[in-house]
Amino acid sequence: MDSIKHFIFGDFNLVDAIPKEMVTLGGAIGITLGLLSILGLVTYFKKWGYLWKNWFTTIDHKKIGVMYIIVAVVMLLRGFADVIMMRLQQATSVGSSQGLFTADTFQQVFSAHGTIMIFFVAMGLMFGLINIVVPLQIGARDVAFPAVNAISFWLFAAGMVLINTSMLLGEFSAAGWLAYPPLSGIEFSPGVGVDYWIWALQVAGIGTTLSGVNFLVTIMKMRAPGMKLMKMPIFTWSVLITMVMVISVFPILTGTLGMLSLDRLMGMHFFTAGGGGNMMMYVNLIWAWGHPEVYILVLPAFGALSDIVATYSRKKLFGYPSMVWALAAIAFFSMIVWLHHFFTMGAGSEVNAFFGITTMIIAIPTGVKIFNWLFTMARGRVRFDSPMVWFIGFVFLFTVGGMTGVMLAVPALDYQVHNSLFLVAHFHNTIIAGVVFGLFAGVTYWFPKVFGFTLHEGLGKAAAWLWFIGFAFAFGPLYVLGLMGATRRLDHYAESTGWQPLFLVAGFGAALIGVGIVCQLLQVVISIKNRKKNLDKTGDPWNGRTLEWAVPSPAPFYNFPAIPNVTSRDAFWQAKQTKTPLWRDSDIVDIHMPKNTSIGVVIAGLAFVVGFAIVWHIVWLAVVGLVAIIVSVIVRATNDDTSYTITREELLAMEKEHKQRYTA
Amino acid sequence: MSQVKISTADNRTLLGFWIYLMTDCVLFGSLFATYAVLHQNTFGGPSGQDLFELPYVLVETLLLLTSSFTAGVAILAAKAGRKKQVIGWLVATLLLGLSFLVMEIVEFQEILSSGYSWETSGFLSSFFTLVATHGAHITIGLIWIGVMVWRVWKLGITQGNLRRLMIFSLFWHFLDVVWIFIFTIVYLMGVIGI
Amino acid sequence: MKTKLFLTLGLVVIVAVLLTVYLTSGVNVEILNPKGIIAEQQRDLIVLTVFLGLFVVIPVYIMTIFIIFRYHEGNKKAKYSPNFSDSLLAETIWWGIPIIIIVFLSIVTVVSTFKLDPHKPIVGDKDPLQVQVVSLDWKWLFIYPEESVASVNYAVIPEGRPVDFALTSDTVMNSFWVPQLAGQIYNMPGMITHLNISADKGSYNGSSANISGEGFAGMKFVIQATDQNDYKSWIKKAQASDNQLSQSAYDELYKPSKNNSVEQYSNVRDHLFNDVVNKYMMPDMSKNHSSEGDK
Amino acid sequence: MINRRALTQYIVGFVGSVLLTLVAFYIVSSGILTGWTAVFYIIGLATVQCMIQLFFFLHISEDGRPRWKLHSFLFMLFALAIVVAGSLWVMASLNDRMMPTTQEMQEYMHRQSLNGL
Repeated sequence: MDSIKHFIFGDFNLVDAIPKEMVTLGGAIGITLGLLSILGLVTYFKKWGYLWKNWFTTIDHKKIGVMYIIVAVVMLLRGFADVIMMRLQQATSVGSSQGLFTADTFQQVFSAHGTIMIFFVAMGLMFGLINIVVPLQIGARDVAFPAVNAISFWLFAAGMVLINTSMLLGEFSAAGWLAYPPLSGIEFSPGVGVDYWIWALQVAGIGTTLSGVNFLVTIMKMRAPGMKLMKMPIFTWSVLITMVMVISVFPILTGTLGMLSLDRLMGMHFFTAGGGGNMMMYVNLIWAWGHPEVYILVLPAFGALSDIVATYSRKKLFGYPSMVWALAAIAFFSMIVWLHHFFTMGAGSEVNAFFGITTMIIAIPTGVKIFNWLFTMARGRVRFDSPMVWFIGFVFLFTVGGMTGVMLAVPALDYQVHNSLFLVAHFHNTIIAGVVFGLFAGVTYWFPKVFGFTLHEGLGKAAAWLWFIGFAFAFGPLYVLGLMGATRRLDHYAESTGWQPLFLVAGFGAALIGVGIVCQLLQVVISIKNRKKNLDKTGDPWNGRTLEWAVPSPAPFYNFPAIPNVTSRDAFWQAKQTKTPLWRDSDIVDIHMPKNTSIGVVIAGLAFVVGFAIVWHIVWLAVVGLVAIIVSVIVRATNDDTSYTITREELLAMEKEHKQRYTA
Repeated sequence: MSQVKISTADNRTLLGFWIYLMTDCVLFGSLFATYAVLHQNTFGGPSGQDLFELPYVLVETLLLLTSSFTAGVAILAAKAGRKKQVIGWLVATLLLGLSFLVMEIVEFQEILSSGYSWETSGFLSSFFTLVATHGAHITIGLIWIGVMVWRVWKLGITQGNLRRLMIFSLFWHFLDVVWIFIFTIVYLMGVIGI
Repeated sequence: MKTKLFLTLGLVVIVAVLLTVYLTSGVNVEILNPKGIIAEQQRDLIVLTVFLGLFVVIPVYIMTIFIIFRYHEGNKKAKYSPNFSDSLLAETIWWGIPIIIIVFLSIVTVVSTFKLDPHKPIVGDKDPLQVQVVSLDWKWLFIYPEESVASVNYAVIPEGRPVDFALTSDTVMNSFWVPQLAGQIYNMPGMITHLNISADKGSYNGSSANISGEGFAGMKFVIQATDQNDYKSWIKKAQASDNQLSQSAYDELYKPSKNNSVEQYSNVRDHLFNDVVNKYMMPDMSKNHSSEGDK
Repeated sequence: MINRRALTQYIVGFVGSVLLTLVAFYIVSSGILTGWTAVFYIIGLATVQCMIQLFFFLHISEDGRPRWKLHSFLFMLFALAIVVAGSLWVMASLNDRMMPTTQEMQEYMHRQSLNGL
């Protein structure tokens, strides 16, 4: 009897799976109640039809972008809950007291924090912005493969659901956000935690690779006529280079996670201590993907800031070619530096020296970009709306992150501070001050283009200042603690170390950031409440320079009635200065738009089932899920009727209606 | 049958699939890099020289090469609009690919029956994974041929079918290129013993 | 906008400086007060790189503040030239100067990487003392092969004499780090890494810098550098200790345990360190730790 | 009718590939070359065959302006070369500094056999 039960349910049995630890159980109950109440509300207001038709099966790149950002914000709250737990633990778990959590729970919390913040918040915000903005900036109606774009988003969402299921059923990985073997091997992490981590990242990672292909082809093939590469907006340039990096390195993540999973499930010896495995190869491969990944996150943020600074300074971007070359140089060098993550593993001095030098070289193009932004502001009329306030915070804090990065690039110095809180403070400096501030500025800047009204300025600036000061108080002490010999990931430390006061200050800093996040949530709520007063009537609220501001806000689903012809850089600004329209009504012709498709939700649902089945070793369910995925791909691929036409008259009618909406 | 022309949308799909193939290249690259690092860790188990019989693998390689040729001719027949010839060459490709896959499974069976498996050593883990990943791609390709034979038989050579056939031929030729390096690095260098 | 910026920056800087001075006056910032030749040179590198870094950070801060005050939209006096978008001079400066800084830092990097290579023995009047370190589930085992003694979470070394730590692990990856003596190096099962240091007199905290499971936070140890005869007497005391580090005693020690107190062992089973390393190389004749039949 | 010129391209590509495969096979199975020289030749033959297949089967040259297919292939090759060559260089340096010497392994084996395990 027992073998049949094991065949059907694998290792899954409900009683064991429910978390025993009080805090995780509390979190699990909280999530379940939250989820049930949302489902209840939607059923109560009978919105399932609306959601299915307009959101679950949409292929509109703008709606998909909005869904990415919603998932990212929800995951930001989850990740920030982990921050509060870590700060409380490290502020109280001193000497005799064990703090609030056991070591195992604490290790699950920081593993989840790292994984969620990088894969679901930063990647989510980034792809959200990319989805919304890129087609509009290059004058296209949609991405190259709309159905694949839907699949990519829903795979990303399936990965997010899988990682959060680990809180309800089973446990999460306790081996850090990059789970080095042999700790993440089956011998030292026998639970399902690491499997949840692997398969959440595999599902989301495959979605990201598909997005890389999709946006690369979009930018290559679907630019408006006349928009040569060197006439593209700089944000689209950063996305083009980022997508080239995505397709060059994400398959390494897929391969490495696959091998680690084979080690755990099939008893293979890729990275095991004995059996002919070589754990150093895992560290090498995961960072060959890892370092380009953090540059994949930061380049779109740089691109967004370039567009923002140019618009708010009412000036051309300073040194456009130099900025493009700086982007390319950063992307090139980011692929030959990965060893600085394991200088201390013991490679030869010539190897360490080479990778140390290539790491320093990246600081040069990054510095160039900062000077170019400052000179863009020089001799301009700079208006300090909240995106610019985020930019000022970025300049002050990111430069410190750059300096500590150059310090960490020197191998002999890195031997001292590797895996210490100094390193933790450095990478938070570059990720929060760089990626998060840049993407927050981008979301505020392009918000009206998607929703039709601007965000509340006051609360936006308050949130920015709270993030800056909170950041200084949260990570200043961490730099000092790192120099005092405090390593990362400590769930307990001795009284004699004298670290507690600094951890208390760090806790205070985290609280400030918390208030900043509350301001951001308030900002959205209040902006929605009095959206009537902040309507963006002209479609060009910030006196923009690039094509996305040429269409009304919120942008119609077909974006441009006729594809604009572009003659120069900052196409929309030129059109405004020379008063030449980007397109004439006579150019409007019948257009083909892709139909909504449920392929994204179907494949992602099945991917979640396969992931869950593999985690709990339910073999038959994994096989059935995989076959179902293949069948649904075949059904979709052999379906020829995937687009519909909109006639010229319908377009003209819609355009007229847009104009009347604001002039009347 | 009239000559079917490739539209701009089709060109975009072909380029998109080509770039997907590039990502697959990098995936195989990471498996090759791991094989290169682990192939000497036999951990007391058999090495390449003990396991591989070159003539057997040569037949496999020639089968796959021929199936790549027949897939190419199938595309030419499709461009010329010859429905029966397309189905004929596709079935030939299917049979050649299937026999390649069967030979590979037989080779795995032999290794398993002599008491070794992917759990024996790092070398065998990376060998099985690298060759089996290629085998999995071949299986997907065979399913794809099956679907295409049915679609062409049912609808003839429509624009959609031609595009899908051309994508399939890209995929099949790409798998043959990957097999060249598996044949060289895994089998030939395994027998040389470097 | 301007006043807020100035106020915040001032507030943050003042508090940060106050905080650091207050907290670090009474407290030992280990990396910045090194007690070993290696750690001293690493501290000098920190000072040099911060100094070089400020060459870029300070100009950026000054320029940013100046530009905010000068070119905000309220200041109509400032020059407004919307097409001022390139200047060869500016480009050459901010490509050129960082390149020079980085070239200089690269030279420093190459020199320091080869000089401070943990693998390279330190040349001293006496030849290096061999100490073997095995990281276990959540404690450190120090083995003195010549004197055939061992101790847990505590090691005495003669001050001023070079010491060559041979490091391995019998469990997951760890990282052997004594901030006041030298940088860290990974311990990995099946592999031997080396760390060469020489220490002034004193007692130094060490820890594992790589997450190794539940007891990671408790993996603390102390390196005590004493003069020659204190070292000799500690060794004698260890040699006289009645618990011996036989294979079965080692198997007992292998079992996971947290926050281990200091222990001493006498006559260590010979080749113990090499067997711990090589056991991962061959199919498990004795991998299962409960193998009796040992002397 | 089937386009003659394209068919000859496929035949040339096919025959070329078969020949290169047979030559590589012969070099190894006959043992006329061994060790690194053999490896050098078969890698060369594999690369040539790869280029032939790229040109004749995958039509990498028939590419619109700008040649996206070729550029993306070359950039992927570049990224792949960095990862594979970089990994091999790094792992070689790590291994020869850390792996216990074969002599130590022999001693260990000897001690194991002595204990009759």
